[in-house]
Amino acid sequence: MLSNISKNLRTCTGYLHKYCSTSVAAIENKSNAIEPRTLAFPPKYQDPRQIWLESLDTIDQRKLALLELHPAVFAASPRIDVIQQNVRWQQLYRYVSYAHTKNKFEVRGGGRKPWPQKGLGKARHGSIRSPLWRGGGVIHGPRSPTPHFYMLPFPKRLIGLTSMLSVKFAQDDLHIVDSLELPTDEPGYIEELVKSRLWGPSVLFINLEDIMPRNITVATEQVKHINLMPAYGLNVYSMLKHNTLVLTRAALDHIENKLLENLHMNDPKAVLAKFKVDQC
Amino acid sequence: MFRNILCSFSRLAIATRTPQSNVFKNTSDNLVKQITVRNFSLLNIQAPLAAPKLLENAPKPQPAATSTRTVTKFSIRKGKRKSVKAVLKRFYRLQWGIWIRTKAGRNKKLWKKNPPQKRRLRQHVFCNSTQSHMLDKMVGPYWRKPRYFIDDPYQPYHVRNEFERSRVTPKPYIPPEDRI
Amino acid sequence: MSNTTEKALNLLRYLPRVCISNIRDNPGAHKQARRGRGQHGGDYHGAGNKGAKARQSYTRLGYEMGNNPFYLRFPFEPYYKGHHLKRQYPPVSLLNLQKLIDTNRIDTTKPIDLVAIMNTGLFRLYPDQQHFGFQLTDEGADIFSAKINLEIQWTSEPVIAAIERAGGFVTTAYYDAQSLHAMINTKKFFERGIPIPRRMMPPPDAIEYYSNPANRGYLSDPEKISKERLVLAQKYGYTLPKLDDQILEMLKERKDPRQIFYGLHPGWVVNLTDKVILKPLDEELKEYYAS
Amino acid sequence: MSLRCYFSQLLRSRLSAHSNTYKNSVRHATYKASPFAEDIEPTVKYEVSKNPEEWKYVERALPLTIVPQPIRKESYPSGWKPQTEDVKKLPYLVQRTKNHMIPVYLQISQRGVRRHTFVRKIQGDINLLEQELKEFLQKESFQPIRSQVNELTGIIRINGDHVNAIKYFLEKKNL
Repeated sequence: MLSNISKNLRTCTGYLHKYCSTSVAAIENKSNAIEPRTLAFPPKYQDPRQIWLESLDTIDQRKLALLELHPAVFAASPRIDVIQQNVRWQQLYRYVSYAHTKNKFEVRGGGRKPWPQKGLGKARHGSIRSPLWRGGGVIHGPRSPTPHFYMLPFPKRLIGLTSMLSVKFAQDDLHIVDSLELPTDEPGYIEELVKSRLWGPSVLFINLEDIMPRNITVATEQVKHINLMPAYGLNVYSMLKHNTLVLTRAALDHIENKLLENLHMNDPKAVLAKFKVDQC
Repeated sequence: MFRNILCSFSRLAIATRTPQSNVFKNTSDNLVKQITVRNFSLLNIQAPLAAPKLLENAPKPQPAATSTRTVTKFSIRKGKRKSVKAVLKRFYRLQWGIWIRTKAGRNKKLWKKNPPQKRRLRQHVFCNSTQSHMLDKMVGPYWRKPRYFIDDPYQPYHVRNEFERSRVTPKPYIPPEDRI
Repeated sequence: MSNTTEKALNLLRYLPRVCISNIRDNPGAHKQARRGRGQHGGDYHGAGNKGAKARQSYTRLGYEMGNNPFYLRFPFEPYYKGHHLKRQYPPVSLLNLQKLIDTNRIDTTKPIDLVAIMNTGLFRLYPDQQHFGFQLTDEGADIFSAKINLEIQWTSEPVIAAIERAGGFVTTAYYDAQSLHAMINTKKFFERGIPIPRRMMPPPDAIEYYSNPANRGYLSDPEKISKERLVLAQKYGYTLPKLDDQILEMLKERKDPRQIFYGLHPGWVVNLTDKVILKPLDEELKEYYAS
Repeated sequence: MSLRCYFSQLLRSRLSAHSNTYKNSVRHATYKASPFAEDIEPTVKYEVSKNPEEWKYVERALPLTIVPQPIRKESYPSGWKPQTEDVKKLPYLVQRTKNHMIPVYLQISQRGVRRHTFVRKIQGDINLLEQELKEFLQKESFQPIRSQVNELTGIIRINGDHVNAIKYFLEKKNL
């Protein structure tokens, strides 16, 4: 409990520190080279959010430009209940319980009537392995293997992703970098960078392709709490697990476009249909 | 060979249970089917029968499998619920949920029934909601699906939006200025 | 101005970081599936005291304690006779069609057929349950006012009048189950990489309907159809509007009785990845697909 | 049916799931992305045509991936009206569904006895909308209007069948 409170204090102070630092940092004059983002499905009611485009070239923060984010993805209503359902689904759908108990017929022995029905003044029993007995069979016990597979409905997975991204953005845990290129490949550099920019101890870098630049891969090899992930691997559980989420510009475009297209999908029959386990 | 033993065995098991009254009626048409199936099934082609002696091997009366008219909650092979065909032979479901049926005795003793009574007997009438709900449970979802036949006589009766209780689509709203 | 989403997002700025340990689902979302085993869940295990409830011995559905049951009391009536043989046509109303055109879901600059209607993603068709296409119903006939070249599988006279009064054309065309499977999900069909099937002739009881010019059948004679258009115009008391020429070209487009898609002949194989069409050169194949 | 199998074997090697409009994120580690074992020679002669004219017909047959935006017209005979453009300064907004329809639905439950109207996708001041709705509906119905606001999901649930009344109310306020 105490550790939890101290961690929160540190993050709160982190917010305050960041506020005063943003006003002071000079914006790189290179921002005109980066063309502004145009939003597909222009938002009508909510105004678009803005975020700094940063770079990993130097340790301390360098802001290249100001990017616009679509409110339907990054300012959606933060449905904590749907986020929890996604987490529970991600944990359960791959879980297979191998717990196993024997029922009365599987327990060794117990075929013979232990004593005659009447006459001994004892209770009547037909088998020494009935559930009443010690060492007897179990009724309705767990039978192995029990899969806990189920598919969360597609709209819930969609809302899970959008609310998770909105929560990360609202809590200043979302950062956009132009690319994952690092000048060196020692782990020290990336750790120093994360510390100086007050990103949470655990960082999740999201890149569009699943082949990452060499330097960052080598740098984050040993560091367990800094991980790399391709855009198609984005999921609610990993985003929750890591404190900070860092997207490259290409990954941001891809993720936002894909989420918006699924929000305006023309023919959702295939997606809303019941998940066919045998896929034929 | 195996199939033959099986149906003879099932015939034997059933013979003991069914009451005598409808035994003969079932066997005649079922027996014919049994024989033809056995002759043409690939599995057991027998030598052509010797000239049939009429008396000894006259067809022994054995009842065929009786068709059950009750609800089977879990079938043997797939463990699924079965539709009661008896219901489908007597009733018809309208899409808004009610079932219609004919009147009992509409072809019986017509000579002593007066014309208004005969007219009432010819009508098809609604069942009440408890009966319809029971019939819905006795029949699978395949029979509750809407059907879109061409020139279907029941087509206008499948939608009944005049009554609040049987309305499925939202009520029309007449704005205050359009009201008379 | 209280905006719930903005309020929630502002609140999140001052709350500790959301992580797996500090979130939960709505109260009451998950009911305990546990059975009363013991420690106050035992005794009668929730089954009450004796009787059918405890012994799970309720009478079966429909049984009336020996009385002649309701569902067996009445004589047979062939209500469902031949229900699995008759062709079915799920309805599309003229009001639906007009709404699709207004909301730009259907492009009226191109001929509209079953593929265009299915591509809107708002209709379902199951050919394996004897659905042979859509029928056009006359709800919204008086407000219909779009110049379209429509191909539908079944329709009635007032509907034809409504479309032609608005300055459009309608034809009724028959599709067999295999071609319907291809048309319902065209992307999935093209990805299978098999040749486009040849559309079959209508069955005997449908040939008469589809070769009758009054129903604008696709097998009937075009001159007779234009004569029928005049007859219908007089009957319903409207004048056929003059057709302006740039859409006249589109309005004239028709499919060959063996064709499923506009512009694509049976036998062709469409390759979506290379954006290429493979056409058979074999004499025997060509003759088969052309006949 | 040699016809069918020779074509499908030939094509299965080159077909991928679907062509995206934006840069596709290539997956190097899956079965689909892995190259085909070996190429099978087709036995039947065929010609490959790249004619853009014919491809236009294929494009016409393929479905759209996104719901198209409605075009501004001077009249909409079907009675459907598009949403007004400047909604920024309104106290609340009932956002249109992706099919551009007003999200007001009738839910019938308890075997047809309970009929509730749902107004979904509400943004902005939901309580203000609820008051105005109750005021408007109360004029017509002799019973008191009972309603329930779910602020988190932006849904108002009203007892009774008022779907078309609410749609008229929203269109009148040109939402």
